[in-house]
Amino acid sequence: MTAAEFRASFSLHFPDFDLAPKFELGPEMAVLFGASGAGKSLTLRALAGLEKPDRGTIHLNGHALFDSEEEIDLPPQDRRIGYVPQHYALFPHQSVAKNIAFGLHDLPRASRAARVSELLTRMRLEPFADRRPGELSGGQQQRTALARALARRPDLLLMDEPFAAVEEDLRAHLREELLRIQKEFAIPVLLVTHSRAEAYAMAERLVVIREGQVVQTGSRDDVFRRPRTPGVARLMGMTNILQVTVADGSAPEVLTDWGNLKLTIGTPDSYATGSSLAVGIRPEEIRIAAAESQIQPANQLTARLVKDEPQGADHRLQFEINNQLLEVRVSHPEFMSLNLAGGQERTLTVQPSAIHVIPDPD
Amino acid sequence: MTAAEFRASFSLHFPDFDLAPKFELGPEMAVLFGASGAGKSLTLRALAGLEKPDRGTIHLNGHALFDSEEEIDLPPQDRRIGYVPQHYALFPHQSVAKNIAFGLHDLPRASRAARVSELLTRMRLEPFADRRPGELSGGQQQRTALARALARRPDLLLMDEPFAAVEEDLRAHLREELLRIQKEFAIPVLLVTHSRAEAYAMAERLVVIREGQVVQTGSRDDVFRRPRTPGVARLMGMTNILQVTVADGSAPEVLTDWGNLKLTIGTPDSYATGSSLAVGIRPEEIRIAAAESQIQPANQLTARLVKDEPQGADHRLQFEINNQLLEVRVSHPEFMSLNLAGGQERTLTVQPSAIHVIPDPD
Amino acid sequence: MLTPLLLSLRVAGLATLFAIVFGVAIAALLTRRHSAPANVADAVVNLPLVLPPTVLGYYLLVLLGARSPLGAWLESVGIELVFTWQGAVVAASIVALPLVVGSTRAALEAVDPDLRDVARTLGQSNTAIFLTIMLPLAWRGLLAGGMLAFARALGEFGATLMIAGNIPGRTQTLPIAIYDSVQAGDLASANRQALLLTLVAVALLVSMRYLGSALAGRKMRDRG
Amino acid sequence: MLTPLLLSLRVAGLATLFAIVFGVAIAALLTRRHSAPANVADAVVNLPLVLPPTVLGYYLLVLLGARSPLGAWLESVGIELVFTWQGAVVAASIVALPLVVGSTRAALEAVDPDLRDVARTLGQSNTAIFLTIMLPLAWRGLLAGGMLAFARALGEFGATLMIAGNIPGRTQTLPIAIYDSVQAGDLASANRQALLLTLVAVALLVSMRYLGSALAGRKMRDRG
Repeated sequence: MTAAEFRASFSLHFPDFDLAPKFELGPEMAVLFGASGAGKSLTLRALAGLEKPDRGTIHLNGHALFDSEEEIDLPPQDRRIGYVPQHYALFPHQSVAKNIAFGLHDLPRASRAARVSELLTRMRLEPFADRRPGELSGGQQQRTALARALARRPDLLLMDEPFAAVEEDLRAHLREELLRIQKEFAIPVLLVTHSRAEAYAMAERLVVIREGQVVQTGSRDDVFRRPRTPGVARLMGMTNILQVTVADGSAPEVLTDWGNLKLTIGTPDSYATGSSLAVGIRPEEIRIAAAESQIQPANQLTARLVKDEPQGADHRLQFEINNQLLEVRVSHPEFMSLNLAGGQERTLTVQPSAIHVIPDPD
Repeated sequence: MTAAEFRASFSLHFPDFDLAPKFELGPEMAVLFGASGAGKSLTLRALAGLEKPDRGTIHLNGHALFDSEEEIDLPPQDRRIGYVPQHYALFPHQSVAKNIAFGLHDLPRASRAARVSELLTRMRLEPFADRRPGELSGGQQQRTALARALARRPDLLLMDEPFAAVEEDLRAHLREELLRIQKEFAIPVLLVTHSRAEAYAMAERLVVIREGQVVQTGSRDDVFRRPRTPGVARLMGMTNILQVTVADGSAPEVLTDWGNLKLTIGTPDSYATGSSLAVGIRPEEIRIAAAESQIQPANQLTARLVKDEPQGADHRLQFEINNQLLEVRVSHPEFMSLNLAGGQERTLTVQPSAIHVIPDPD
Repeated sequence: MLTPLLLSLRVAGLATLFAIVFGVAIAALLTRRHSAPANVADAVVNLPLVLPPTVLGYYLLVLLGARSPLGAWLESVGIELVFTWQGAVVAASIVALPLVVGSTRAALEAVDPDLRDVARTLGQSNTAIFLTIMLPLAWRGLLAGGMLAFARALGEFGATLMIAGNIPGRTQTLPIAIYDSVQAGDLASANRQALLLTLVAVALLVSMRYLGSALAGRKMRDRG
Repeated sequence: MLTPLLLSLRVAGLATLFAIVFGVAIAALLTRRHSAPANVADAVVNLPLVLPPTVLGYYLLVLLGARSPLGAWLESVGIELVFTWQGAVVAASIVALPLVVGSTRAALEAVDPDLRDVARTLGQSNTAIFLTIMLPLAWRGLLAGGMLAFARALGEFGATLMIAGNIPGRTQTLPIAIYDSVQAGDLASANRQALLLTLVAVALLVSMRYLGSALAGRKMRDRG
């Protein structure tokens, strides 16, 4: 057995779609991130035992929940997995307390009451114990669904878009609460989202899914700043992807040609001279020099501003260079202090360490 | 008659909700922005003639579409208003061309065909003319719905969350296209959204609605940077709202006391000494000084970093000062170069011009 | 002088036609209306669903008989409904009507209301919208209602027996003929007549199920 | 020796009870199943909706008569269904069954499937989930189906006449008694009997409409 508490690798075939995810989780907050239609909800349902994979294995704490070779397929009732679907699916005809007690039917009455009351306290739901779900706010509904799922002390908790039903200004607070609860219960929590900001805000581990396949798994900063493929790079908002040729390939500072320009790349690896690399640069990592004196030792590129798309707090700028567009993001105050205007030529600087070599150009 | 092409001021009473918006529009791209449940869709429906207000007036190009006193209530058929509901409501049993021709029934056959073919070209829909809506992508569906609404050459176009049904990475492109189309047709377009980023990206004029009332109307930067109430300030992401007392109230640099601290505020107005003001500061307008030498002539505040919430490209930081939290937003590269760590005391700077006096503290 | 089969087809066919014409009109008027008069109209239309057929037949007999003002007037203009096949059509139309109304109304209410709203902003009259948008999108429901109506009309026994009687060759429809055959101990005829009606019923049932499953258009679960 | 009213209530009451017991079980088994056997079972259950009552009655007569193996066996264990009120119960149960199945099934399928899924991850057996989640959320549909079933059973005429006959005091239910009264020219009796059944029908209709509108729970449009 590996150290991972949870391992899944299975495939499930549909007429128009193949789901074949593969990943491991420890007792951490993990986020399954992907575009809509990538297979996120379906993956959760398969893990919970609500959809049956065609083949593969799902292991939790060393026990097989599903194993097509061994013909093991535990029903959802026996998987010790908590599941919170997208709109919480609270039982509308039962009070908050009854909802929470629903999974505790096999406990004696006294311990059941004790567990429910403990969870009501921990989730700050006591004042609402006798209310029906329809009388609760989005956040209270979410806490009730969580309490109900956690009541049975599951070994893994699955949550499908848990913030979709909550007003935007409450989300930050609920995210923190969820992170605290995960630490308290110390079990793996796998949360589904299609929002990059939410994935980043929540994930200790990020599992990126695309067209039914897990394309990258890692710590959130690993995936965010060191995507393995151009597809993941784009999903993560690394919008500048350049094709360069290695001129001097010895680490830690690889010299490359980008068209007629030179780019220095910071990397722990060495590359063969003449080989072609795909590199990615996040738009916020490109800085616009205010004055010649401020230019730091870094890659310097002279580019023409062709488009300014103000986004309120930020500006999304397009610079033309090398017959290609570079996207640059600056904050509004910085934009103002730079006195930028369309058509201007400016010097852009990029730290070698901010240029990421994409290992698997596809 | 005023210069505004479109004016609306009406009220519509529901058991649990009162809708009473009031605003004017010129031939521009306007965004009706508010939280879900604020009454945005209902407002559009009332303008289109699909809901009947209890009282008030709606005028378009000098003609009354609705006037409760004059007992005028034009049916939707006669309002010359194009309406695109949230999921486009394309007729699923008709081809793209038939959908576009639907509103042209009163034209002779030849001119109808000419108009449809012109719109197919302008909206780049020729290749899909014979397809059913179910066979189109989200963007193509949106263009079809737009073409259908514009075919009758309306004097006002209403669109309800036009990007909700479109994948996120396509939205930027579709927004630009819509802006281009508005310029081409040169009519007022009123678009509903609950997304601040989208409102900012689209709006020339921003109409902010809250609990059924229009709380502010203005150019997008006016509303974004100079909200009239704390409620609008929060909706616009101006998260730092401080109560200060005027020490020397003569414009253009008003001196104020914020607890034991001094704040200089740039404002065209003068205020009476001793009066109390609510001021707002956007989180990206607060800068963290890297070194003493870099401190510019501005308000300087020494504050302790109590929380770092990384959001991928940015960090949302909470600084404690004056027994209050200040939210500061910095980009990830800036965060890294500042060597920030929790508990540290740092000097924050705020330009006087970045401190906005909220005119109507509520 | 018609065979029970031909008479049955004529009665059920005409009754279905009437039920569809009036039923679609009533469904169109009642769709998404919740006013008090609409509720009363809806209840009246649906009464035959819960009223025993013989009760309905008895009321028709009283209402259309020569002793009632309506019956007298009808007689004066040359329409005889009591103990005629036309009376059977009236009875079958009334029992079939709520089936058409219910099915059509459900199908009309399943059409996205935004379609109708958008069509109005595109300048089309309500009648044109009903004919070009609502009906084309609700025809499966209408068809299913029509089939149910035909099945019900074809099988009508109690109300028909009361109003039209059991006159061989004139008002003896197939369901009544079966009763007669059994009473007369003619099991060969009863068998043949029952089989005929069963085949029609099964064919209608299969068609309706096909319509229904095409209607439901089984969708895959959202992948998320 | 029972009056037609008491006999009718006994027959319709028992038939409704049987229809609900079997109907709910069948609805539970068929809900969200689309296998070939489920489709066939569904078609068989719904056949009485489209089959003429006299045809159904004729088949029951053949199937349960002393000459059939089933009838002979039933007779041997002391159950007589032909020309008895018990036979009327069988006929009424069969015609009422699809109404309970249809209404209950629609109500069960309207329950958010996520509720059932979540309940399964919470360790509850499928039976417990059906009893504590599905039924409590679908009871209005079940009740509406039961009322429709009672109305249909109470009004049953054709099939009952075939299998149970028209024996005053033993198998003469109210709908049959009305027919008899009219045949005998006893319009006073017919009037009284028709009024009685009409009142019951109207009461059921009003209750069902109340249930239905509470069920629909008219919602306000999304304000957006």
